[in-house]
Amino acid sequence: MQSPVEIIPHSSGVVGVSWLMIVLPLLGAAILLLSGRRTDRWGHFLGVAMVLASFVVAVASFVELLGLPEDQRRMGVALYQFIPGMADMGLLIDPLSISFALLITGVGSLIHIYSIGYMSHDPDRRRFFAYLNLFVAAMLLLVLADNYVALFIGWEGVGLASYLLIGFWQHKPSAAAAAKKAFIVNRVGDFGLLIAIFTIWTTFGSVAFAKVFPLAGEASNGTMTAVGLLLLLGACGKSAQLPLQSWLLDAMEGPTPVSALIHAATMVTAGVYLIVRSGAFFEVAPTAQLVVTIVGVATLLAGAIIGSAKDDIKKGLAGSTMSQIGYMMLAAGIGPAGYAFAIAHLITHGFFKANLFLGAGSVMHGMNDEVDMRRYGGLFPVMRITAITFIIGYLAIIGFPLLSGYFTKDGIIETAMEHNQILGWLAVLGAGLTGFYMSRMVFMTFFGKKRWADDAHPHESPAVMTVPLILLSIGSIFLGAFLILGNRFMKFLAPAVGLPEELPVFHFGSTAGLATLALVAVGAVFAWFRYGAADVPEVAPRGSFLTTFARRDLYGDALNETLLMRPGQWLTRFAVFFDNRGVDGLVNGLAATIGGTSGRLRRIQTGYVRSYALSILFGAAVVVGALLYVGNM
Amino acid sequence: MPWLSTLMAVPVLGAVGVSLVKSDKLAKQLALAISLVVLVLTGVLAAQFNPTSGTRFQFAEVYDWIPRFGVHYGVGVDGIALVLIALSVVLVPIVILASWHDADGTGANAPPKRSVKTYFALLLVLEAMMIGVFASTDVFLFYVFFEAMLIPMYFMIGSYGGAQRSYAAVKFLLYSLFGGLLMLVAVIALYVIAEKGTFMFPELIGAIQDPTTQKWLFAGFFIAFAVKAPLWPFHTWLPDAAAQAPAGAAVLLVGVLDKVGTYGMLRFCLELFPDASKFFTPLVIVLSVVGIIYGAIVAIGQTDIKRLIAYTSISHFGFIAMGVFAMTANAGAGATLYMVNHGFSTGSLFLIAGFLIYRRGSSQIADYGGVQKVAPVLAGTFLIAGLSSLSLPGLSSFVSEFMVLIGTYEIHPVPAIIATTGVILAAVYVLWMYQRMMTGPTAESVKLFPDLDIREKWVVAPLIAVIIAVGFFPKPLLDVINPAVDKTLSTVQVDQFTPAVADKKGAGQ
Amino acid sequence: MGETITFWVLAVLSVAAAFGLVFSRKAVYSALMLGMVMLSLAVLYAIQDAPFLAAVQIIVYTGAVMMLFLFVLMLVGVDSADSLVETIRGQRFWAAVAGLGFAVLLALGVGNVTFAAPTGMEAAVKEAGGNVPSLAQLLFTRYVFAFEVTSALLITAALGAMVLAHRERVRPKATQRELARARFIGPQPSPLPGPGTYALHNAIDMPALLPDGTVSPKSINRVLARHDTEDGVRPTDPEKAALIKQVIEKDIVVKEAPEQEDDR
Amino acid sequence: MTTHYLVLSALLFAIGAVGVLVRRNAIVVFMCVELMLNACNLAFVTFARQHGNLDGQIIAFFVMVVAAAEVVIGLAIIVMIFRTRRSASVDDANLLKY
Repeated sequence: MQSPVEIIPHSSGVVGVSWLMIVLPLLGAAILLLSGRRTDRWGHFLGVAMVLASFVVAVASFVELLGLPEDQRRMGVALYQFIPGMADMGLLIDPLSISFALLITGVGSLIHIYSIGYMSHDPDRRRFFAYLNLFVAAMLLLVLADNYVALFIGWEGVGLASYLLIGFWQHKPSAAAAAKKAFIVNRVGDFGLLIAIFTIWTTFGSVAFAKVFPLAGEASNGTMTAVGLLLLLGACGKSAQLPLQSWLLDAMEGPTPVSALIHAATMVTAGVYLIVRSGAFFEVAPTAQLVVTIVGVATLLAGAIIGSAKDDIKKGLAGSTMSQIGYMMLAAGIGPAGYAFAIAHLITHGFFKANLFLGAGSVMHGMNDEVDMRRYGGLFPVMRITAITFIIGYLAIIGFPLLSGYFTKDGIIETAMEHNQILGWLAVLGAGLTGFYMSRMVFMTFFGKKRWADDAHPHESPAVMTVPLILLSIGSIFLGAFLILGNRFMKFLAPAVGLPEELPVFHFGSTAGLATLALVAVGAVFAWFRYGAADVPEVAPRGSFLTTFARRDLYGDALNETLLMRPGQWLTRFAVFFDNRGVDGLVNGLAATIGGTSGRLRRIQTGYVRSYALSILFGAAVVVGALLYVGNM
Repeated sequence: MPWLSTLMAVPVLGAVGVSLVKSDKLAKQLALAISLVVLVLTGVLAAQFNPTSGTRFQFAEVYDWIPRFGVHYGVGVDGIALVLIALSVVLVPIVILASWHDADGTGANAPPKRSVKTYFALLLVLEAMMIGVFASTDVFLFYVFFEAMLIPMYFMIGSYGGAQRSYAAVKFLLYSLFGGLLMLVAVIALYVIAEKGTFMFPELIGAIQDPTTQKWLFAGFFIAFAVKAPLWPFHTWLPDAAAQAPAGAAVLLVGVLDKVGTYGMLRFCLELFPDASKFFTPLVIVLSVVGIIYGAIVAIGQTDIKRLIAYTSISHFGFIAMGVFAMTANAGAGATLYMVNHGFSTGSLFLIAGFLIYRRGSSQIADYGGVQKVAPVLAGTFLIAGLSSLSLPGLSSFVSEFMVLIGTYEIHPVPAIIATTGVILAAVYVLWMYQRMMTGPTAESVKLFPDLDIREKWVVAPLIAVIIAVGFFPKPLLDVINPAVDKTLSTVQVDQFTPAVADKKGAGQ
Repeated sequence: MGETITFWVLAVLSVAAAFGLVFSRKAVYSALMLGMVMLSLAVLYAIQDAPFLAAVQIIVYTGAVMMLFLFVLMLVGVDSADSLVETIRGQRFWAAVAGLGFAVLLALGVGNVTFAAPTGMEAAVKEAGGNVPSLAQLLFTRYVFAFEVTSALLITAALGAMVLAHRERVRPKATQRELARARFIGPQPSPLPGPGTYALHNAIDMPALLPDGTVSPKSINRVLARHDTEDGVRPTDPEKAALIKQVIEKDIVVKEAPEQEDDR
Repeated sequence: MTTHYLVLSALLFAIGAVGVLVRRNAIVVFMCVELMLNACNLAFVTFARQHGNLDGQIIAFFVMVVAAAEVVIGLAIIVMIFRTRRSASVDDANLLKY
């Protein structure tokens, strides 16, 4: 492998002010939150403007980066001392971070614009935009940070934004519960990340990427494996990978643009970013890498299975997101050969999944916020733009030849196949499942019989919503080919993550590729027979064991409940009881004992002067005896 | 100019003035004005403070008090004391403003009317004592302030508190006195055994060399501080006292008074008895870790807001004590910073909980629900305070908790890892409380809640501002704290850790 | 030899009297026993070259203090005897143990010491010429301050006794008018019967009672009795009623006789 | 001879002490106290002769004076108590307890 280039301090040009990318949306959020109802009328425009401005800065930085020779394409921007002697606030502008920045601000802008329409009837639209802006700022800090502490601030910042946005409709108890669950499950991951940072600090005496990565090879294998696994735990939390996947499906309680931006395109991919960014550690810890790939494959299958059984369109898409991130994890675990594919798939996935989610949102917008696909059907004629863009996204995700997903997913599968046959074939199987569940979704939604609710009057969404859809679908078509063909993206990323020793060559019609296509086709055809050609019942049939298994999210929640929540509740109850009766009881018992003893001792005071006199006489006798004794000694 | 004496004299004279004026309203305004004057004076003092100068205790004043026993009126501040004094003087005006109607007896659910002037005079007296206890450089003077602080707090809980106030006040007093008396014995023994003929702290450093003596004296000091802090298992007075105290008093109790315990551990236990401190480190760290986890778990199970906040504090005090006894530069600085940050974050939680209770008349979590819909600003500030309590990065507590954990991890990785699970539990107790109180359908009883009024916004705004500012830019505070902590640790003579893989160009940044 | 005999006689006497003091049921006996002890001690003082103290012992103790005791005893009730039942459990036993132990310990302590022959007071009193002048000299020189303080103490004690014994009047003294008023409002306006009679009432219409409680027939007023009989008023007491009836009949008999005589 | 006097003194003192402990009539108790004082006086006088020093007699004299004052006050108190409680038993005055 070709090692990444060193980070060069940089303080001029657009990159010198790249912190504006973060500060602008943060400012937007602050203004919107502090100004109160005064800015209700134009607040959403401010939110959009801030993200667009941030996008402009990102593009400008990107252009400046491209203008530099390849060995100078890692620029460090020092900002200020954060914790003196430990961590400084600084940004790292390199191909990896700028790719993310472009994705976040670009897709983010589109989703902001879309939200103007989607949230137009919500009285709290201003607050919504404030949270979205906050999210963009935190996400940018996450990807642009030049050290783990700053990264962690962004990491938790996006968690907060995710919490606020999932629970945006707080009056719904389910939304509030889902938000809390997301945050807490994420915290479990954060625990891993924190310990990883501690270990990095104690191992290298620094948390800055520039300092620690070059030293990775010198640390012991055990340490690096531990760091790798801990980082993976963090990544699992954020990216909803097994075993911390359970929050993502509940997170669909949030407004649909949130699901598109946070729970599909950007935040959930932060785990992949973390693994790729920390590639230097993983490369010296093959065990950790292996675990990453296993987690990736397990999740990609689990997500696909869950996605196949959900009737809620958003939950179906959430399962799909899990599955796709599983692909990215798989690629990220393979090493430098997979990094480029992981990130490329991440970017194309950002486009087509945002496209799909926004499309789903558009459908819901027209269907009185109905999310049950069994109540859709035959929507194609009434919302053509939504339907066509959705179908483009669908074709992209299942890997229809020449669309985005085809290139990136195929790249991952082939790399995996070279790396490990079992993983490769499992990934192929996952692709087949993708073909099935996505087709099922499209057929149930846009084709077949109308199964609408009586009061549903589906209609096409306004332009402010459809234009972002169109733009995203254009990305969904062409981005994959642009990134993958000629290893363009791999070479671009090289300064950040290095290059594999042997550059892959993309060839159409490889064994794995053909097998994938065949399986996808089988899945799609099967879906057509079940949900396109046949009538879909309006109430879900009981289904087989497997269906129930998938509908219950593979019993993930039940497992959490039995293994963690119940014992936790018992422990809490016991601890409260122990505190009241045990610790406090001990203290109060001691007090009561003293009180009781003195109460009994008090009885010696009979009030009879003769008793007192008796004790005085005894005392006198003792004194005389003592005097005699001492005198005789 | 005797800065520190002035700082103490102004609130004491102010308290006299407050108790003499005729109208309650004037008394409140006067109290607020006095506390603001103290704040400004402290600001001037802090501006003159030079953290890197060679003299350790600056603005020092030493006068004989009881020459026969070498007791001095000795005051002076280093970085640690300075930030804690700053915490106190910032919190007092906020608390005064927040307690504006606490003793009035007005409002639908307010407690009955009690003497307003006394309440505010007590607050000012307490402020003077808090400054005194942190500024003392004489061990005996420290002890005097340490115990005298109980008196105003006892009356504030016992006269102005909730239904169970006398039980809570007596429990608080007895617990603290118990610890204090052990400390008195240790202080006297220290004086006698050291044979220095003085109680001045700088001269007593290194005076006790015998390891057994050190251990006994350490135990005397430590138990007093562990009760005060409070560390598990000496904690049970805190939930009662904090739940029964009026919100303002609870802020000062948990925010400042309890810090005297952890401050004492850092200042006195470590420096006076370095060998004993090292000997007892495993025990203290175990107690701290138990406290962190235990406090968090019990907090999850609470049904009363104020008790819940009190238990979170027990968890946080575990972090602070762990940081103090990890005896690394990062952990020590983190623990000191934590003392300050905890004052602000828990202070704001208590105050906002106080606003809620003032509106509803109940501190039961189950009596609330859906407050966010009717009072979004109230809910929002409550969430920010809560997030600070769960040490969300970007808010002040994170910096300190992170430093404590990373500093502890340098030397004691296993306790640090166990303690880190506290961050998960913290998320559970804060967010579950928020979920139960603020979200969901609006409960009938909270339908008519007004949002924060101007006064309440002025109470909350500075706290939130400090929390966010320190969260993103802790350097000014750390620059003051670090030299003082380094000095302390150099007295203790602990080996600082070195990274396993050192950078060839020199480890660290 | 004379001293020894005196000592033994008085010692036995005083110890016996002391036991008597403790064990006699009646307080008056105790007081007399105490007097006995004091007198014995006075003699012992005298034979120990302390004539002044012997005199003071007799005058102050036996004369004044003992009289005071007796006065108080009379106030409280001379013949009141203590109950012999001990109310505090174990008190007597433990008191005996402690007292005996104490005495034995002291005696042991004293017995262990071997005293030389007493120095005697001759040398000490020679200068001033006698016991009393010597004591006076000491009292008014070395002990003058203590002496003055005791005088203050005595005055304080006198005042204290007055204050303590004084009974505060809780309402103003009743005037003659109020007393008369109270008497006529009360159940018996008339004076009570004089001493020596057993009557409950002092009225002419009521017969006197003899010491055995029976009615004295001589005391019955015949006129009134007859009026009462005619009006049908009869005493409720059947015996009294019979007596009255008898007296009246006798009266009639007496009356009838002259008539008969007159008739005759 | 001195020893005899002292032992007599100790004996009288002990008898007086036992009397204080076993008698309930306040006046008799008082008498027992007087007995104890007298026993002490005897010891003082004996020691005065033993040492040929008048100070012992002086002390005995003061004891007598103080005893007189004490008796006056003590009896006044007994009379007062008797007036209010109609009893001179020391066991009846036991309100000052627990």
